[in-house]
Amino acid sequence: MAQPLTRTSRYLLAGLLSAAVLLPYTVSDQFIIRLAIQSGIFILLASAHNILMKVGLLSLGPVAFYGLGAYVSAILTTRYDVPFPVAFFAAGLAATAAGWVIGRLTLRLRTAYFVLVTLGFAECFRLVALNWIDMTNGPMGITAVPPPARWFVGYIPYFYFILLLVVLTLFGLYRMEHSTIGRAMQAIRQNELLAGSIGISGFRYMLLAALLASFIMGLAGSFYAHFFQFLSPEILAFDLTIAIVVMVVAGGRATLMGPVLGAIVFTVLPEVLRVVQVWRMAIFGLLLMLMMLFMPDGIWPALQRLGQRCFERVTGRRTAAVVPSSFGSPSEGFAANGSPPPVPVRVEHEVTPTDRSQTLLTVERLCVHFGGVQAVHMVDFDVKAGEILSIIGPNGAGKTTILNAITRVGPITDGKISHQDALLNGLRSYEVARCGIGRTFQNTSLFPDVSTRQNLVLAHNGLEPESLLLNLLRSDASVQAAKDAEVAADRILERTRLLPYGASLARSLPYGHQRVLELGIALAARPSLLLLDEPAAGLNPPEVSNLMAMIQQIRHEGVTIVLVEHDMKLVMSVSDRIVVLDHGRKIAEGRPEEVRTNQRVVEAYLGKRS
Amino acid sequence: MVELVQHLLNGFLIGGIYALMGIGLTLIFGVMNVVNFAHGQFYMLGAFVVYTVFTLAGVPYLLALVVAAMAVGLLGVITERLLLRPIRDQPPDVPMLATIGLSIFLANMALIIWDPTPKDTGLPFPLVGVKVGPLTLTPMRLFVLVAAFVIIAGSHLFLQRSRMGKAIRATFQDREAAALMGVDVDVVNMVTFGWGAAMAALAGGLLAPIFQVFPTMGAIVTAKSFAVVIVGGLGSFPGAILAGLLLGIAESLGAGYVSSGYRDAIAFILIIVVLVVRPTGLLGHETHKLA
Amino acid sequence: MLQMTNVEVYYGSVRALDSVTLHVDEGELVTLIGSNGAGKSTVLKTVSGLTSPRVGTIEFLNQRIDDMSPTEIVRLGIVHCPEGRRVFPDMTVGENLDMGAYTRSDTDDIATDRDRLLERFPILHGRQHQRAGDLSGGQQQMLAIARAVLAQPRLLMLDEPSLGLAPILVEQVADIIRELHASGTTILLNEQNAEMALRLADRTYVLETGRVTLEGASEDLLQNEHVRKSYLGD
Amino acid sequence: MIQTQKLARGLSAVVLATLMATCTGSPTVDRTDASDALDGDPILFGVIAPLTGPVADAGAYVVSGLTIGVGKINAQGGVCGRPLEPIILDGMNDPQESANAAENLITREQVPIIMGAWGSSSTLAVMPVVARHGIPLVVETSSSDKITTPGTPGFDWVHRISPTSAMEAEAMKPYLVDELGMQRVAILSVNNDWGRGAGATFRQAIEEQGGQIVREDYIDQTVTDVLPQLTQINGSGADAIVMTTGAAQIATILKQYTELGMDQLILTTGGSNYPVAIMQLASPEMVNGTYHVMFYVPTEHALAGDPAMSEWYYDTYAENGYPEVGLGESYRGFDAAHVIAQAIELNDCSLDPESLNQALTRVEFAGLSGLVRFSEAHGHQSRPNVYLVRVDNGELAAVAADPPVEQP
Repeated sequence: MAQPLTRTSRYLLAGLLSAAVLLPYTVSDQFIIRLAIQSGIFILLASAHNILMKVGLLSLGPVAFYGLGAYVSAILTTRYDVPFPVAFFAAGLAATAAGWVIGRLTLRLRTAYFVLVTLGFAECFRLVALNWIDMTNGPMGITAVPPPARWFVGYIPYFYFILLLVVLTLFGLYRMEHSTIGRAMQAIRQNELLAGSIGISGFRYMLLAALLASFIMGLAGSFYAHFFQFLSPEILAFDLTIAIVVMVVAGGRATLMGPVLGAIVFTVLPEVLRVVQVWRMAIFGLLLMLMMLFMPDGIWPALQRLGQRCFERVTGRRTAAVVPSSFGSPSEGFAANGSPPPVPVRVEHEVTPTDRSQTLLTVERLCVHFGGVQAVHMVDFDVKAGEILSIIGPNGAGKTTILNAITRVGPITDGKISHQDALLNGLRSYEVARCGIGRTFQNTSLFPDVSTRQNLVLAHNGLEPESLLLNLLRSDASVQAAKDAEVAADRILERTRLLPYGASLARSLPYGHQRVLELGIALAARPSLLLLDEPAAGLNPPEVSNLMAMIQQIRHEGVTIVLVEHDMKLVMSVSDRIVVLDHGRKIAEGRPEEVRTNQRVVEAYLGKRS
Repeated sequence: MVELVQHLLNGFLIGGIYALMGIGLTLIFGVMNVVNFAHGQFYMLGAFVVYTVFTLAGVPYLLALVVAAMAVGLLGVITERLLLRPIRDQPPDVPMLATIGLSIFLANMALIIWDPTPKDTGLPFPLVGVKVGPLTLTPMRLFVLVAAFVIIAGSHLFLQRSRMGKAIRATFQDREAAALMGVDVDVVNMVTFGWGAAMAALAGGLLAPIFQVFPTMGAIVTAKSFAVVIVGGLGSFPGAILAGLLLGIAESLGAGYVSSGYRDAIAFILIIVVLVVRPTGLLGHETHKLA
Repeated sequence: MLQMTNVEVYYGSVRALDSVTLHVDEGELVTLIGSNGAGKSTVLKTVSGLTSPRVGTIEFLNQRIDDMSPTEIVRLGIVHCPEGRRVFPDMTVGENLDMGAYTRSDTDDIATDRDRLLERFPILHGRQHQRAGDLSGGQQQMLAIARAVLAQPRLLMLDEPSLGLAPILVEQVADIIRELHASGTTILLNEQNAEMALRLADRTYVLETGRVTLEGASEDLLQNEHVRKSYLGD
Repeated sequence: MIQTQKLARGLSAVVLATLMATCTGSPTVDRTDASDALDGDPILFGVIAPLTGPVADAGAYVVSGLTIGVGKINAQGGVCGRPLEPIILDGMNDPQESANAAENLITREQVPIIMGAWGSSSTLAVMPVVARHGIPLVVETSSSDKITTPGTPGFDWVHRISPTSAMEAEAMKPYLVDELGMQRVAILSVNNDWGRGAGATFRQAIEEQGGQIVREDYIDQTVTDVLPQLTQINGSGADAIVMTTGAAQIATILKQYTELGMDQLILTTGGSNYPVAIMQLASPEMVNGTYHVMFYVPTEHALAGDPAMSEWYYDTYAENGYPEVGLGESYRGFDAAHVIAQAIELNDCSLDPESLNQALTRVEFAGLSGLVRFSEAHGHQSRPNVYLVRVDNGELAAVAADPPVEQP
């Protein structure tokens, strides 16, 4: 991930940059320069739009910010005689402000709802531009938008201006990608829920992404207005949104170079297609369909694969494979033949082991209702520092619902949950995680498309302070944070015995290893209280006893554990206390031997044979 | 007052068509998880088929509607098979962009096949208004409304009662489990996409005599259908009907009393307001529900 | 009845099954045990056509099925009750059962079978019009099994029916499986709870890393040192 | 899978190849065949028109008139003995597309003069480009007054044949209130520069004559349901409706006007709405008794700038198989082709853009839409004929003309 550029790509980059700088002197054709300028505008737009893709959001509203920037800049310069540099930044800021407002309203939505609400905003912006005649001059448009400066004659000054903007933007985005922020964004895209549980706020990073994207789009809009010198509501047309989205997706979403390539291809392609006259748009549509069919991840990744294959063929070397050589055996990493060695898991955490009598977490009169269903009703219990508390009960008794309520992933209808002295009710899941409460999920939850090692890096990274500026400037602190995360990841890999799988994609790990990795992710976020949701589900006896050892080891390091589990062997042997739920109500609480013989527990849950 | 009632009536008439469009789209989204941007182009093609078959070839109007539904439905089936099935497992933006490509392709092919000149289909029913008290109703519009609701009710029955309908709903909820029950998921997808496309075509065919037929008529319809689907709640049939009527009436009142220029904003403002207040739409469910 | 010969299955470049050969005879209850990731579910998915083998053959009633679609395989009478319950949450219990009978056309018999089935699964009785998603986990598992049974399987494949269930429900599920077997249904059971599986089954295959490492009568395997150590936790 | 990868590789190769092709070679564009009878290299000129998109029909009509015009010029010996040849690029009536088309025409095709770009926004976006390169632009359709307002970038290079909305309203001013009796008027127009411009100028003209505007509605070009607006207009006590939009939308409005059983006087403006087209799109009865402002009446040859040419044009148009509905828009291309031809001849056959721009100010051409001439005094603006046409029983009759018919 954070590897420095290879020598080849450095040369390639330097070559591309000098070719771009020299373009006006090597090409006499003004039309190509003009297309290059337009490509530049679209590179800005596509790269900005791509920031949202990096956090897993597909927006259909990029033109709103582009158009707003263009209008702000055009109105300020033509109507109020504001000098261009001021108008330029005002355009960026206005778009950012709009991004903030719209982001706050929409970023809680997901999937198609988000896609279409952003489309709605863009259309509303267009209709305002069209109908607010007094301000925007409506469909008649704003004519005679001045050039940025008197000496902006011909295309060359515009070309260098946009080139500068593009280089700065790409450099900034590159720096961001390889920073704490970039890693957090990657975590969110891969698994937003899990990201929240290790202290990464999906909402805040999405908002950050929206602000950055709208700022860049606003600047691009301003540039457009002063380059075209005429502005009309067509700048807000849906067609343009499509063009931008096509550039990002067809270029290669969430890659740095994909949108750049996409922007160039899709600026040039419609011009090339002029050859076919009225067939132009029909063929464009057809090409778009074909591209989705045959290069669904984009041109850039396809080219990369091609390049890699050529490289291999020429040099005869194989690049390092990221997939494990075999499907993985369950005994690898764990002890073979059922004799698990002591598991040397060690966690470093800031909380010193505390006195057992101290109460860490209190749940009072907790109620969670879904519609008319009382999933959890008036449940009270507390967790003492350093203990292992198990919650058991039949399916649907409300165990996971309680974990979700504590970690604020799910709702609380009534009642109070407090951690030490802080009330958790009003917090968001990432804030709970930052209180030192970690968790695992019932269904395996990892960052599936990055390496095992990277999973742990992302998890360790979650708690780092985020400062955009520090990251972009690559301050000592941010460099140190990156190093720390790498070191911590390696340590956990070693301790969970996942070291041989460090480079494997998380999704390709055998199931048992995935469950261990989940635990590793939770540990990497350095919790003082760890909530485990059915960690033994689907593990075989040797694996379970291994898990048992791990849990005890973790507790010895001073981490308090709440365990939701069906495996009675595990529960009975590790728990200090057990809470039993049935139909959302607590029916028993006590030491394992008390619970085991409790009549109600036997009837509702354990059955006579156990 | 009279105007208000007339606006409500007008809104109801156009709302029926919005509902019909929305249901086709919501069905496709629900089962296949595809945001179909070519929905308006299926509507456009339905209108063009009616123009070709009814106006040019002189086939009776009702038959022409059936032909339109079948032809466009078949196109939907082919689209699913050739375009959407190969990319079914890709992230959702891939099929979305593929349907955007399809919409551009279809609109521009219509431009080439039927030329850009707007077409008039002629009237199968009188368009001259019948005065009902101070209100005006036309037989043609009444027919459109009745037909829209017959088609909606028919689709609902089909989904609830028929074997295929149940298979569609099962696939919607759990594709793999449905396959293990013996449901041919590929067939379900083809039927669903074809059915949704046919409903859009019927809407186009129904409105063709009232309006004009031209290649770019679909774009705005796609947007309106999205509004209906989102406001009603993704995958919700009753939601789509409610939202369709709501949108029709809101637009009529808005265009009448507020501003014509902002009329098209009403659909989007409705989307924004509903989603900010109720993020799953009016009748939407946490888990999408097709009922 | 079912014969798998030298089957190899790959996910991408990863080999999930390595030369697996196994068979199920008419009326038998055969179980697969092994760790997660050993390939148990893959065996069932390959038989039901959800994944296809790269190498090897699968025959059912002397007919090649390894190149058939899931639909065709269901029609031959192989019904796969997948892992994790997988009822249709927004359909009623009754409609879920209808889906079980999807491939059947004998309307009258379906109705009688359904009534009989509801007697056998009292937990579902009177819940016909309830939304399946509102059932508890145990009820859902029963519904999933009932749904599969209504398809009149010649071979019923159950994938991890006890997974994630409370101990008391695990017993109930085991009882149901025992009854089904007693009434003559051929069952291929994939069970991670090895103890329960070995108690129920006539024969057992042990899968490790995609290979069959042991096979034999269940009572023999119950005595096997390796099985006891690795899967029974002794 | 392997198949897919192969195809993907193939597709990327195609994309790359086309990219390379643009960067090295010049794109071939459609060139209507110049008359074979003429020798010598053709004289190229650029045309920007909407060939796709929502107004593709209008673009097609303008191009059909242009094609007839160029054919006629070439049949009569061409320009300076050389055939005239248009290079037509699609502007989609989109500002950015049109500006790109202009850049393409100027720098790659090296055209000395351009006609276009239909809509005012597109024309206004093209103007900075022609100004940058110093290429004259002949505007055949756009109506925004900004195009011929000094100070607009590119003003010096623009020569407009079509009238502004203000000129149109001014010409109709004496008739609206006094002759047609429009006292309480509703405006229902398309929400673009054209509709807005006409709305504003007609409002002014009507109010100056003592009439009253009771309602003003601007609807999107794609709007098909106007019942709400018509219901309001009906309730507002309006006695007349002034409409500025395309023939298709007017036909739609007329249908719904009929549905509601309305009886207001209808006047359409803009000069593009050939009543026969509206009749075809609605029905002849619906168009009965309506009024239309036109700049060329295809059936009233005597009123045209050159009656004989009008007659010839009408016949030729039908012979070429162009749709009749396009007659109302097509004449613009015909006149523009002749203006360009004449300007080149007046420039002593030189294709130097600078002097060609000067030569344009000396053009005097009796075209279909009247006498075309651009003088500095008129602000680069020609002054075409304006007619008020009434439709009765499917027949068009000019009830007023401005200026009164004059012979060249």
